[in-house]
Amino acid sequence: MIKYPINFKLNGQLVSVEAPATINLLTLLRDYLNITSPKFGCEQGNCGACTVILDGEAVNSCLVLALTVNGRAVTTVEGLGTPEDPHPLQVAFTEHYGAQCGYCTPGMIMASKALLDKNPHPTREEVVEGIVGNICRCTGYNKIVESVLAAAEMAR
Amino acid sequence: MKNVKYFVPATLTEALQLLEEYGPDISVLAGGTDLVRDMNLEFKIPQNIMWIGHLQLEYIKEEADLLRIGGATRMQTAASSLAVKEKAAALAKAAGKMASPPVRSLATLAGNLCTASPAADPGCAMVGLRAEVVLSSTRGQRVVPLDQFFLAPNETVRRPEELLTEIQIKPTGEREGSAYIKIGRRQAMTLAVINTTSRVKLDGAGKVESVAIAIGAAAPTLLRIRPAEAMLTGQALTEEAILEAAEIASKEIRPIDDVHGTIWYRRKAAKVLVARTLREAAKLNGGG
Amino acid sequence: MADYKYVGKRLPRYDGMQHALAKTRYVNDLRYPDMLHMKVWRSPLISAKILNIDTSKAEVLPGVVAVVTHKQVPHNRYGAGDYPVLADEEIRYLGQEVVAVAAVDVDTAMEAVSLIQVDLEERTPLLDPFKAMEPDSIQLSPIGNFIKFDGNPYRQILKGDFESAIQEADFVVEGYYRTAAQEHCPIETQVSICQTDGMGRTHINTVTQAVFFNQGTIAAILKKPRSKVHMIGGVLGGGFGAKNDPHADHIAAVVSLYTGGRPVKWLWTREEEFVASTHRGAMHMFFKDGVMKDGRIIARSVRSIRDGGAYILTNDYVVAKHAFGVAGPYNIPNVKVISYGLLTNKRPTSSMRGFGLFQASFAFEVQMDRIAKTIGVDPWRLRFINAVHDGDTSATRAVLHNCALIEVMQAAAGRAGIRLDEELLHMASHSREEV
Amino acid sequence: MARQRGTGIAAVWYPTGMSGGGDPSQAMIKMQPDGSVDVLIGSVDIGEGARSVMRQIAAEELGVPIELVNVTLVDTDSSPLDTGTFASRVTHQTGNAVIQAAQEARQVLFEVAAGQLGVEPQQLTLQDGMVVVRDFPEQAIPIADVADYAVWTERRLIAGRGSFGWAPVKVDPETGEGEPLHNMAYGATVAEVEVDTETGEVKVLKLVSAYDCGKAINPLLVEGQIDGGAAGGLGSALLEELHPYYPTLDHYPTGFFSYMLPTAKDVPALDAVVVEMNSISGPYGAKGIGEMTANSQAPAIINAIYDAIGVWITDLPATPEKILRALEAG
Repeated sequence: MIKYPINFKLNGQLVSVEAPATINLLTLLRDYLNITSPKFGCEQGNCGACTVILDGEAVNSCLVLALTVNGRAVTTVEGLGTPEDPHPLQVAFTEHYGAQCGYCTPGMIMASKALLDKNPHPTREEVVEGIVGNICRCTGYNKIVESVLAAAEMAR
Repeated sequence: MKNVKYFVPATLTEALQLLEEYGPDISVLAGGTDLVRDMNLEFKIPQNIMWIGHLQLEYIKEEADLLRIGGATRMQTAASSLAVKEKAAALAKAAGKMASPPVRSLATLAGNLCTASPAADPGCAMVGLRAEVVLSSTRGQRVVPLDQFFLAPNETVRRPEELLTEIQIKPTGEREGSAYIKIGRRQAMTLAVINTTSRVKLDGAGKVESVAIAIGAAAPTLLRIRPAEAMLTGQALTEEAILEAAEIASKEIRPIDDVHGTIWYRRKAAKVLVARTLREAAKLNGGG
Repeated sequence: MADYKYVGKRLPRYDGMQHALAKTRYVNDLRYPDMLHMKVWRSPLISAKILNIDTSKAEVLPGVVAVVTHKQVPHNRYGAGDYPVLADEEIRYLGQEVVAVAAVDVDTAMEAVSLIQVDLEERTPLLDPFKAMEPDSIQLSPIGNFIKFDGNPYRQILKGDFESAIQEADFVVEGYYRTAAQEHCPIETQVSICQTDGMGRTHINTVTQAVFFNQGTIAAILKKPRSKVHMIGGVLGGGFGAKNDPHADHIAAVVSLYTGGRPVKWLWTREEEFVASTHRGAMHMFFKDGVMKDGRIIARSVRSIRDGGAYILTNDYVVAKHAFGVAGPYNIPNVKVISYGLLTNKRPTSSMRGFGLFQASFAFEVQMDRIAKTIGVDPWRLRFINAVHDGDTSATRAVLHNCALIEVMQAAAGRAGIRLDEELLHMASHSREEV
Repeated sequence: MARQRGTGIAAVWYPTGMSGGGDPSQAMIKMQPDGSVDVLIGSVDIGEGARSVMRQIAAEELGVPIELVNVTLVDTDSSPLDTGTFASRVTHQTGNAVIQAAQEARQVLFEVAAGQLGVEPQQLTLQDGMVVVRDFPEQAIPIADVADYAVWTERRLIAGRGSFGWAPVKVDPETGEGEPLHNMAYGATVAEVEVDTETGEVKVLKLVSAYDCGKAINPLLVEGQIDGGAAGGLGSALLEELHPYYPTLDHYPTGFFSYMLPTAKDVPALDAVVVEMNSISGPYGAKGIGEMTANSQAPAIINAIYDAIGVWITDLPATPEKILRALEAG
């Protein structure tokens, strides 16, 4: 199996790994680098559970060919906050009940982070537009939107 | 699992040479939202993949009477570009309605055109805007009007050795406007059940100087509705004329029944969208 | 102790921060050394007789560790005793599992599946539940197409005398209602990791919503006592009823008997969820109500037919719960309900959030508005004057306690800014005897 | 271009637990030497918050700070049996089992403390993490000290067992007479929609839902169930169909690109009202509502569509095509 080198920044750290041209970024993260926060939901680009940030943009990692991240920067939830120092989004999702089963949460948080990085004080409609690519079957989205708005407020 | 070779050409010239050498056995990867999804679902595993994301093919250049958009321009770039909003409003709207924000930050205009989905949002807008595409190869370039570009779903006139490097659109100028409307099955992240683009230019007397109407999800390829365009040209854009054009369009299309919609519904909805896009375009939102 | 310390408090979830930090480990996040991966051969036909299963090529493909058919299943029946773990004699639905393959990686498992040859003799499928009711219909099971309820081919509820009451009504309002077949769509698909150790104990990381129910089912399939089936669960990415019946656990458990102690993981694709997992069956409901001029509903009959899919599973439970509640939260003296569950060549139906009463609620609440529009009574008033009170009896003549239909309507109207008239605002659900 | 608005309502009910009863939940509680508590339940958490609810109940019953209470995941080697997380049964059945287990563990705790304080167990009560002699607040011992003493000195296991469920119910085969459904809970929804009468598209502008849960153990989690149900109900009303050409399997969907779930844009800003009436059988008066909160929106939306354009769409989902065909049929 032909493999190619990938050198990229993962959550701020330089990572070197070899992978074939047949796998997507979700597989690279989960099966090669044991980063399990992005989740398999459909691998069809339609649910957002695999959302990570690539060069500042929220992307479906299942639609990105792994090799193409060479020389670029990927951020996942693992790079966001820690139990001792959680990111405002993580505090807000906890306090405003933005997660029930938690399976879509990593993707939701990365989409929200990408949104807040570009638009620190979004309106409710802008938050909805920012997470519209992330499907949640449990919450009905209401408390997720409120969590993101609360996180934006915290950062003020 | 088959071995798949991966190429990162240093320059556009090198990329075109690879295309010359491998032809149909090499897949071009820019946004990748179709190619990688097909690989995930085991539909189509290419033998060779060529990455062109780094070849500076994402640009929007405004010239005197031509909007030149790089093939690798991503949906979100086109959707948020002031130049496109002003000079090709339908494309900005359509690019913003395609799939979801994360997909729009990956998917490219050229990739969307080469996938040749009959329901493609940006594709429908570009056909309605009478866009032309530049196909580059080692032997040079040729320019193909978009309504002659599509042959069938997933099939275009692009030869294996050619790369779609640029999309050219005549900006909407004086007394001219364009509009795109889509009916999906939900409010976002949905394929078009039916979508329509109109581009209208009026003369000094308010008569239709030129008009283009494109409809998606209504035939094997994106469709220009010539008979309706011919009927409108030279006429005043009255409500009666608009409804007549819509009626013609509804009969002209050849939709199918599928999971997204039925023939019955697509004919009904096409009539409504043609009328609505004509009215909106007639508001001459292009520098009119 | 009116004010409690913790009860009634808006505390964050116990695992809220864990979710937000993505530290919650789901079954698909678990890794074991030497873990094998599973794929299954699924029927491309809707209904067929199985003539022959040839797995010879798959068995010799390098990297394949186990190829399992119904022959290797200790006890190949579960559910109501009719559902094969792996299809043996026949195919009853598109996508039904026939052969399971465990290999060193997913690609090898898929390649092995492509080498399997199953000879099928196609049969005409039975897809329409109404046709399934006809005497000369294709019969899907040895005991016919009708789901049984204590021996009856229907669940019947009788209260008072519908036939005479309907004659006395000022209005008779009829309605047909159909709810669609739906897929649960939890964002986490079915997944299971099974390992049978040297002492024959089978360990299962499961996403089931009903761990002990499945432990019992799998113990019977493996012909082992429950204590030899060790299931670890508790965290799942959404259920909605999709994860009550076994999907991946029971087949992966059988395969783990033949992998020499190596753990085997089976992750369903999203397409498999749509093609072959349990779903909410479509339901057809025919209402006929007798209503007086003042809006009192004195008679309600309901005939319902559930499109039950290929096997029994929980069809009897869903249809029964539907029948018990379909008359609605209204004090109707004369009720006649007859509900059927029919087998069809569709993938099995089972529980989905609402369990027969989603369907019932849709029907009886649109029927209420249809009555209101027909007899010219305000839709709110119609519901308030028929609402159940404490001490009333349900259609099964059970005494009702802690009723609250009136109070929830008052609350919903209030929050929606709808001004109900005074009479309705002063109503309460407590017993009619209490002044 | 005609956009018509309409409002519709629906009111529903739903039982707690499996119909016909016979669906037990069991729980065990054990106290560690430092006074922290492990609650072992057989119910999994499918996102509705079972572990959070049981933690609040156990901490309340045992009078220990909630930070010291752990609720285990489910492991058949250690967890007692549970029928399953469905039918709105976990708060009610498992909640009652946890209360029993906590009361039994508390009794052992009091027996040990009684020895230390030289009083009868019945004289003891719990107050802010302390075992206290009723009416003599100065006579008290921290729970942690009693737990430590029990383990190392008295060699007593401070633990408790609980099991709850209605007995299996027999109903008459012909008439259904009996009590198969228990502890009914109630809900109502007001829906507002806008219908495009030319394209048949429906947009839900407003969904207000009020649900009676007897007593909300955690109102935030109850609101989450009402919100989540609202999105589910909206999907059933307008979007979700496994057999577009029912009853055949033609064009059946195979992914999220062809089976439409509600996105964040499809679901309007939601209003969830938690109504607390009571339940004679529930823990602290609680009823279960998790399974029912997706039942009231579909009828309310269909009734709102009738209010807007005067046609009954009684075959779900109410797709734009069904709406146009109904408008044409007049």
